[in-house]
Amino acid sequence: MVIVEFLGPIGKSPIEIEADTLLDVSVKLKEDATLVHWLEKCAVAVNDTMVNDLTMALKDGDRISILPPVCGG
Amino acid sequence: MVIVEFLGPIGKSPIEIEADTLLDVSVKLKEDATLVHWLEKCAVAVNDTMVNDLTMALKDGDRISILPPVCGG
Amino acid sequence: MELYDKPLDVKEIFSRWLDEEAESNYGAYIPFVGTIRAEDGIEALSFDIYEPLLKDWFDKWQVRAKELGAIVKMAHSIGDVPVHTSSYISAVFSPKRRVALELIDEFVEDFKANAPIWKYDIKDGKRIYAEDRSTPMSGSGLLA
Amino acid sequence: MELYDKPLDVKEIFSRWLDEEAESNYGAYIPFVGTIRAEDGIEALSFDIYEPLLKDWFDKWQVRAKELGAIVKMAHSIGDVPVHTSSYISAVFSPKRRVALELIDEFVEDFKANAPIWKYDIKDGKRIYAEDRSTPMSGSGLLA
Repeated sequence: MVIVEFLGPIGKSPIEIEADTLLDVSVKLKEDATLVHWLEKCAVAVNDTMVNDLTMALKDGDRISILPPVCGG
Repeated sequence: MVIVEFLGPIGKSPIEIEADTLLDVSVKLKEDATLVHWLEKCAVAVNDTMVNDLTMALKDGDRISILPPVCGG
Repeated sequence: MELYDKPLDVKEIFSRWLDEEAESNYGAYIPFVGTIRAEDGIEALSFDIYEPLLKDWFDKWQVRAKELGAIVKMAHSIGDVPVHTSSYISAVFSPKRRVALELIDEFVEDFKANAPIWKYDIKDGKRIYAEDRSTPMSGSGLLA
Repeated sequence: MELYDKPLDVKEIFSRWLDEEAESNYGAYIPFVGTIRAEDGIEALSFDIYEPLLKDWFDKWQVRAKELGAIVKMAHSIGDVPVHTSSYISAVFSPKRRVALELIDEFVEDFKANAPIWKYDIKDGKRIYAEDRSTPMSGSGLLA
């Protein structure tokens, strides 16, 4: 199981899902119609490191952060 | 008569000279060997306005400032 | 990196940073102070911050600044910040003027684009995500 | 424009300028603080200023800033300024971040190149013109 958390304005509680790679996470999250428009513009971190590779292998307990568009300052 | 003042590091007291144009001023100042190397790198103001025209006519009492290279800050 | 759950005490931060670097022989100190403008009828802005990634982002900037012989600092507010108060200060100290001027520009722009901070308008007591002013972080769309 | 015959009280100036613009609905406040570095064995720097032309230079910058919706301020010391104290502060206030970042850069660079200020090193009690670090003003050489 991995944990997926939705940051900032997404306003959704963390979920636990089965996933061996980020591709599995993508497939799962796209089942939720309220998330689809967010995914297009969200970046992703795994255990607080930004990631760019969908084939990245995940291990049990990994924490995946979904990061919507930012505006600090 | 016009007044010529030498600013900053030139370290020369103001002088009064006869001059109808800035060209006259140039000719007079070049007679002073200690000024020649300054003139190459100095800008000029007449009555506190920066000037760029050597043919500029001067009138009695005009104040000409000789401005060496600057470094504020 | 300093985070506050209220508007920034700009004078205190500016002065303390000045004192912190009093012995570091810098030639230029350039702070950038971001203040909430009164516009579109907002009462305040409000901010969420994801602190672990912000710290990571800032640590990388400290390394980059050090390579240039410079020092960067930043402070930001979490939660509500009323109009005409300040939510953000960043600063560069550097021996060299050009390095300082270029670095503060890059640092502030990268902050706007990549610091994990989310902004909301507070309007009629409601908290509304400032979506139109927000920028997708680099690598966005990976899961789409 | 503020001239002082001693090192600048940086905290006082920063804070007062902040208060002066408290109601002007700016979004970005960027001061540039110039501090004397200890180098080449100097004890202090020293400055001559030709005030009428500096005022003229600064007045033109106020007009230019206003056209961009911004405000510029500056303070400088006259005479001796010991190492690790500050001789120069300029600042921009602007509604817009990009305008502020670009304007502070231009304002500081034009100041270095064209403000009628002459700098001297104070070394072993002697006042030595910093010729190698100085820039001929635009229009130089007219009388050569």
